[in-house]
Amino acid sequence: MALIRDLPVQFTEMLLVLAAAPLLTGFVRKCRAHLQRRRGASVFQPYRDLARLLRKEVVLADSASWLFRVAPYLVFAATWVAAALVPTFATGLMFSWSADLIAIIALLGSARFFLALAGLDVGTSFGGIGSSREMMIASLAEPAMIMMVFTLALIAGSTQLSTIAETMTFAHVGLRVSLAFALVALVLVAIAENGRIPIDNPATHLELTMVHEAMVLEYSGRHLAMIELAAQVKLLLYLSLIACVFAPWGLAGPESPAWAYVAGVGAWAGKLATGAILLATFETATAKMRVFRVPNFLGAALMLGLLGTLLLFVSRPF
Amino acid sequence: MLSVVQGLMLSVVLACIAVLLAVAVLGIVIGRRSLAAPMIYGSCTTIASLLLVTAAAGLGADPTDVVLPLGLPWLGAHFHLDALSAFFLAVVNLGGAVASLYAIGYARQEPESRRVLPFYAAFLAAMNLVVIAADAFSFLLAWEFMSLSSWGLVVSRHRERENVRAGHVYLLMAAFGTLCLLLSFGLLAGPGGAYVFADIRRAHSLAVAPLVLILALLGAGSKAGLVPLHAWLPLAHPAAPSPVSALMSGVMTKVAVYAFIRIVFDLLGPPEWWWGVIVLVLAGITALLGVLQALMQHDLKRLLAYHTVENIGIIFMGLGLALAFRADGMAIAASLAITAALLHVLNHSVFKSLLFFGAGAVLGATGERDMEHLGGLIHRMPQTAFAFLVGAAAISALPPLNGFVSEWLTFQAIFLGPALPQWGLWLLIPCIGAALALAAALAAACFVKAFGITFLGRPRSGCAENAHETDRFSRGAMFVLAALCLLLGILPGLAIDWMSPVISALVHARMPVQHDIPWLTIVPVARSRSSYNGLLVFLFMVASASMAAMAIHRLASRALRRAPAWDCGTPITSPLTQYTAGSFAQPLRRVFGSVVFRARERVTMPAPGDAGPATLSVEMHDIPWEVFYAPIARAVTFAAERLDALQFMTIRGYLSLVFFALIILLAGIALWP
Amino acid sequence: MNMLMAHAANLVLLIPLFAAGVFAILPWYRWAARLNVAASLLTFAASLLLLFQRPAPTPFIQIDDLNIVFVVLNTFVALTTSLFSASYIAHEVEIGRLTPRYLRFYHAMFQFMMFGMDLALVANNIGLMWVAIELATLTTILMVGIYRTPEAIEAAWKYFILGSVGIALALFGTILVYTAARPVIGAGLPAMAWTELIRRVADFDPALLNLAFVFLLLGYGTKVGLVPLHAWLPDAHAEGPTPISAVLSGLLLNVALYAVLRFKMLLAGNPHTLAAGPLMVAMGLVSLIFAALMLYRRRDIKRLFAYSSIEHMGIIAFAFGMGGPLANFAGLLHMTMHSLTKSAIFFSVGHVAQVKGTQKLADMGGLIVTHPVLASTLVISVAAIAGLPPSGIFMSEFLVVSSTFARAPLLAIPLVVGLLIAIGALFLRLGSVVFGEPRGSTAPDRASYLPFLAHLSLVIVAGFYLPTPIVTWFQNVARLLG
Amino acid sequence: MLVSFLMLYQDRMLALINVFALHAMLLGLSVGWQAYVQDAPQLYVTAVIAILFKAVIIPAALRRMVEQLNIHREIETVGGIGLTMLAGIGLMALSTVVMLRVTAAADPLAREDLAFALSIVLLGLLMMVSRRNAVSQVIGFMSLENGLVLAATGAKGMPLVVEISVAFSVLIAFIVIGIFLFRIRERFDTIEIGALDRVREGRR
Repeated sequence: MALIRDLPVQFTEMLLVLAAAPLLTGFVRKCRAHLQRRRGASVFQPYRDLARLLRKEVVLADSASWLFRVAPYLVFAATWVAAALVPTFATGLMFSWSADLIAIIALLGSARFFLALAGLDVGTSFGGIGSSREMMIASLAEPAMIMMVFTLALIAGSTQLSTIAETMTFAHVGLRVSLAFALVALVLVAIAENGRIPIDNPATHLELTMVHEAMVLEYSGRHLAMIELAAQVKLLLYLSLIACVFAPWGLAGPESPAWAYVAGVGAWAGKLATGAILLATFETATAKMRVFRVPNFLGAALMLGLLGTLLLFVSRPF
Repeated sequence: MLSVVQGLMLSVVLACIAVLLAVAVLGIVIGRRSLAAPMIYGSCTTIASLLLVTAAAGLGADPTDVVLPLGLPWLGAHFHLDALSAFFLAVVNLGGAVASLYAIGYARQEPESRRVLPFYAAFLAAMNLVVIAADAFSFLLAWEFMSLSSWGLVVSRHRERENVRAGHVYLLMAAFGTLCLLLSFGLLAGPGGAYVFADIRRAHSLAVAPLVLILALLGAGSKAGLVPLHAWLPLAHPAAPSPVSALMSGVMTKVAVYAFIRIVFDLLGPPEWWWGVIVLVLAGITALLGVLQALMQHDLKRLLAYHTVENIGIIFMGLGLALAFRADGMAIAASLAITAALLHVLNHSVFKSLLFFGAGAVLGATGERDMEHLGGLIHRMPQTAFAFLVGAAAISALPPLNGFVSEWLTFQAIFLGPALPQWGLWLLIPCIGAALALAAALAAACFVKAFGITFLGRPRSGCAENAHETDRFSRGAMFVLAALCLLLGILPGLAIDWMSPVISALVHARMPVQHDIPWLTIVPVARSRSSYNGLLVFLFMVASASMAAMAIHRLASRALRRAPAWDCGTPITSPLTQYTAGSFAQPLRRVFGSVVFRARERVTMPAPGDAGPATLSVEMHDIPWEVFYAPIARAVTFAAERLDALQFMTIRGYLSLVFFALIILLAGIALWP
Repeated sequence: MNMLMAHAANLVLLIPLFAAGVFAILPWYRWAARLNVAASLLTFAASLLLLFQRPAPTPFIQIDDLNIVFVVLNTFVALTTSLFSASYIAHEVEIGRLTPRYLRFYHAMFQFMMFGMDLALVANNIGLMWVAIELATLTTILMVGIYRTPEAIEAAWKYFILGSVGIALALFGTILVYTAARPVIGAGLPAMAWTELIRRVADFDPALLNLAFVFLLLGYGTKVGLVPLHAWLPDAHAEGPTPISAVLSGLLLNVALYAVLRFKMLLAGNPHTLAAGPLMVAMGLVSLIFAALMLYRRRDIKRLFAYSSIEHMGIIAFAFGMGGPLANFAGLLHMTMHSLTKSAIFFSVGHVAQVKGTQKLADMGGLIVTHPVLASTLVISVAAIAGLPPSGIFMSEFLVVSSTFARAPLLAIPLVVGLLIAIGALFLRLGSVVFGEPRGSTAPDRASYLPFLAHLSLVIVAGFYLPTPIVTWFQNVARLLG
Repeated sequence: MLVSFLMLYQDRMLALINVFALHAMLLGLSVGWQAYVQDAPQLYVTAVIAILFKAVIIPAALRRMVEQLNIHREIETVGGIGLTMLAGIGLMALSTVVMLRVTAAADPLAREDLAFALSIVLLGLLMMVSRRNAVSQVIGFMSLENGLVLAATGAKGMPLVVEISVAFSVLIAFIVIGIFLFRIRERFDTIEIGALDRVREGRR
């Protein structure tokens, strides 16, 4: 019985994520354009890009190996699976217990791993720059993320996202300093991981400061489409992660009636929209920073996470 | 019937070890023959796999004892096969069997074969002996014999000076470790000389327990490679022939872990909470320093050796947590922590052997260990590349492979830390968590570098240009291990259940039974708390990846055109323009190096109009070496210099020495009441 | 047969004496080597007889658990050494370092020295023992100087002066012991007989005994080579013919040690005397660490191992000084193993020096390439002497260290440090000799491997298996030593 | 006793040898006296040996050698004579103290004897240490050995005294031969021991 209900829910969730991701990116761009007094492309532009890329043929560098061709699919799959594990509009989804927050981080990690390898594969200097910087950023972002998880796990007594979300909704966690720290840390990490300003600029090319774009420089056609889509899914993933942890309202529970799910979807869309607007504003407000100031940026995130946990320890009732 | 078999197991093990020793002797005799290598490695493979089966089967069995009239005359040599021994016996022989298989193929490229053969078999035998020895004397005998035989393997290529030096440092550290263990056993046994483990266990309640802990930490740590006792490891492991490097890194360090567990968890009574603190601090430093050092290496095998240091750190994190939990009577948590540690022991031995095999294959195909001269090997040796990739993904803790599982369990154990009463641990454990996370992330970066620079890109030298795929034995060995990486990754529950007797024997508790949970999920403590299902994640990824691929190939274009690399429209064909290992690591060196290695970069630009090249020079310091080892060496040399003067005295001088000795003693007599 | 049994002890003494006489007279030297071997063989057989039946102690001769260990060891090493020297000295004669005359002289002296040592061991009379030791010393001095090179003469001279001073001090100690014993036992021979002394020691004047022990320790300690009395040892080892180095390290040091032990037992017998143990422990530690440090700067391979002998004598003195069944057992074991291993080392070193034509460490290298067998035996024996398993020395060091640490941790620390330093130095030098690119001549060696193979196999077997009779026997002795 | 001080004091080789002869002579006489006191005939032998060998032959030999090597010159001591004397006095004090403490029980005669013997031994050693010249060292050694014989004879009824003294005489003979050996080898124009050290190992 449960299976019959959970399975479709899970799959709709996954498909929904897939479908919504480009829209989100488009929306963010639109917002930025408005903020910069431009009209900007349509919200649906990303879909068109993807479609066009998919239709184009792949131009493969001579020195590219099989890994180069497999990587996009792996990256996409890993990201997508990770997204499927995040309770976007409903907790206790069917697969939610098959992996916890750490596993999600690790999945994104493996996506990044293969992307970085692909960057090195062709043997161009740009690819090298991209992957080496990407790994540098990641090697700081991941621990910050883990520390954030640590904080949550201490509060919720679990690393299971659904459980965390439920605790956040129903239990009276109350406002905590460490939670605030965790939130900030998470936001910083999210910015870094998605290669947004000020860490990286998704809109640039031919610029030595680029990171993510440098890695995928050699990609074209359907491969590029996969990677783009993966990136968009990742952005969505992070936004909904923040949403479900720090604004867990309206999430449908395991046994809630059908309308609850609809409501959940609605709430989710709302959260995403706000998140996108905030992100756009932030990006327009700040400027890209030098690569070697990034460690300080992320070090701050790491410190915040650690501080949050320590505070939690100290402020623990005994 | 079953009990009879179980009773026989230890005898079987001993017989196998005897055969191994015989094989070693055989190696001395027929070492020069061309057939010797296949024969000996083949027999090692068979014996080791036999031992592996025995151990795997004997894990659940009741402990059995055998006493041989050897060793200390009035004690005899005691051997004991309990769950812990069986587990490590399995780990040792898993590595041993696969390494021997690999060595059959590898032997063709081994110039000093007859210097390797005898020591190889002896080395295997010694490691097996260590894990089943049950009295201090035979334990240390086997332990030191293990060091000696591996020393023989390290210096087998004695013509390179640095190999001999590596061997020397190694032997010294080994002797140091042995003496430390010897002292700790001396304390455990007491003046009466009760060297049998059983008696020591009975004695318990030691006032000197902390001292024993420190000594065990020094002794086992110096073999396992805990910072700052790791100095020999990155020297010795690369110097040995590749299958032996795999054995030393993947297996011998585990034997050291065994020694630590045996002494601290088994022989030494109930722990204090701050023991955990010591171990954890060391472990954290080890993990971080190990991985950072690894990042800075360009020598493939040395990089792997430093990663061994890092993983040993992770293992000891688990052990330290287990100590702390056990001290506070949290049996379940302790069982979780130690399971994580043991699982990581198993996993690390698997993927580290795999990686060393890969490095050995590269070395054999190109004659190069320096990554800066490699590249593009994925085209010439695709199978090796694939196996190495699996190993790299596993050691970087990427799901759904096995490395992730054990690190995930370690994280779970860390998350249980807050339940501990001591505030010292509250402050420490989050930092350990951060260290672990950092280490994992850096490891990923490091292996992107290792794999990317070695196998990807375009060849950076002629030897990489015309490399060739390695032989089939080696490939077989690598694929076996790669398959194990995946299996242990997606079915960890089975492994956890398999090793549960060990855990329950050590901490009198065990993790919840895993195999009856649907979908083979693993649940450390409670379902609601956390759970991980490697199998599902794996299926998921495969499914979605293939779905995406299929959909695209069905609906979208399938066209593909080869063209020269674009590289922003300015492609430079020379492979020297590629990113090198050094340049890949440069950002991280900027970030961490300045603190950890006191790294200094100096760029000298030519004057405007000067056509000369700009140079970038980097100087780095190996802090542990400079802080701990160099001073000792200096002190000894200094003392030797000074005392050497005594060599050149006149006879009269010597006479006066005698004279004054006499006077002093007489005065002593005169003043003695 | 019974008669033979009865006179085994005398045989042990008479055979060497007779043989020495024979060599002294015999004009033709070709047979000398074989006769030498034969004589040593006979002596060894006789000493084995002693194992089965012990003659009752006479005023001059006594055999008990303690000295029989030494006697058997002594004769055995003498046998192997004579085997070794047969080939070694022959080679020396070929290359003209020695003339046939000296060869005869050598063999005569060899047996004569054996006689001295055996006498010293079985003597039941402190005076007789002293005379015997002096005899052995003088003969070894002549042997050390046998090459007549300035270095050799100088070494012999140094050995001579220091040795005779030591002897003199020992004599004074002996006299003092007698003076202490006389009031109790009464004048005459019995007052110098071990059997009597041990029995009545409780009533001696303790202060006098202390004084005596000081002199004896310094006197015989000079022979043992304890720092700071060691000065003669390295030169004597380095400059003499290698068989003599082997005998010096393997036997003479033991004999002197035996004397010290005897007197230590004597002191232990008297409750009011100062404890001899701490004194020996201190000297042992000093010797150990000093010698270990000296190892680093050696350039001459035989000097290197001479210092290692000092180091091991230090360990042994330490063990006996600690006392107690475990430590004493370990001391005995260590002494036996050290004699065997060290003489084996000198055997192989002798061959190495002969094939390389030098003793300078700097001029040898890559031995494993040029002479695999010699190199591997050298490696094995050095590993054994460094206390790495499987070798009996590992067992003894295990016992010493662990038992000491359980009783007096602070004493064990310097011991361990010294051992570490020594291992480091030994393997540093070993590496430079055995590994690396071949240096020096690659002439094939016509060595007879029998002697050191015999020793090494004994040592290695002892590493993990000691037959019960030997163990019980050693344990008795350990108990005897208290 | 005093004579040994005289020896310490001496600075000319020949004189030194003469004094040593005197010393040996005294020893012989004392031994003879002891023999008379203990009416132990074998001690007479010792006495005779002492007188003949040490008081006559060896000094003669040494004299010949000294003349051949013509080293009548000053004997260079390490510290000045005065210093050596002071040290000697210190040693005397030490030995008497030790002996008095030690042999509280023994009868006065033996005690005196031992005290003398010990101090002579120490003085001999001191002499060996403080003189640079081989001959004088030999003499120091022999005086030391005289002390031993004194002690040996002092201990009543000690057996083997004869043998021991004979053995010792052999030792002395060896030393003398050794010195001749050095003379034979022209490599060393002097027999100063310091000269030997140039051939030592580490000095390459």
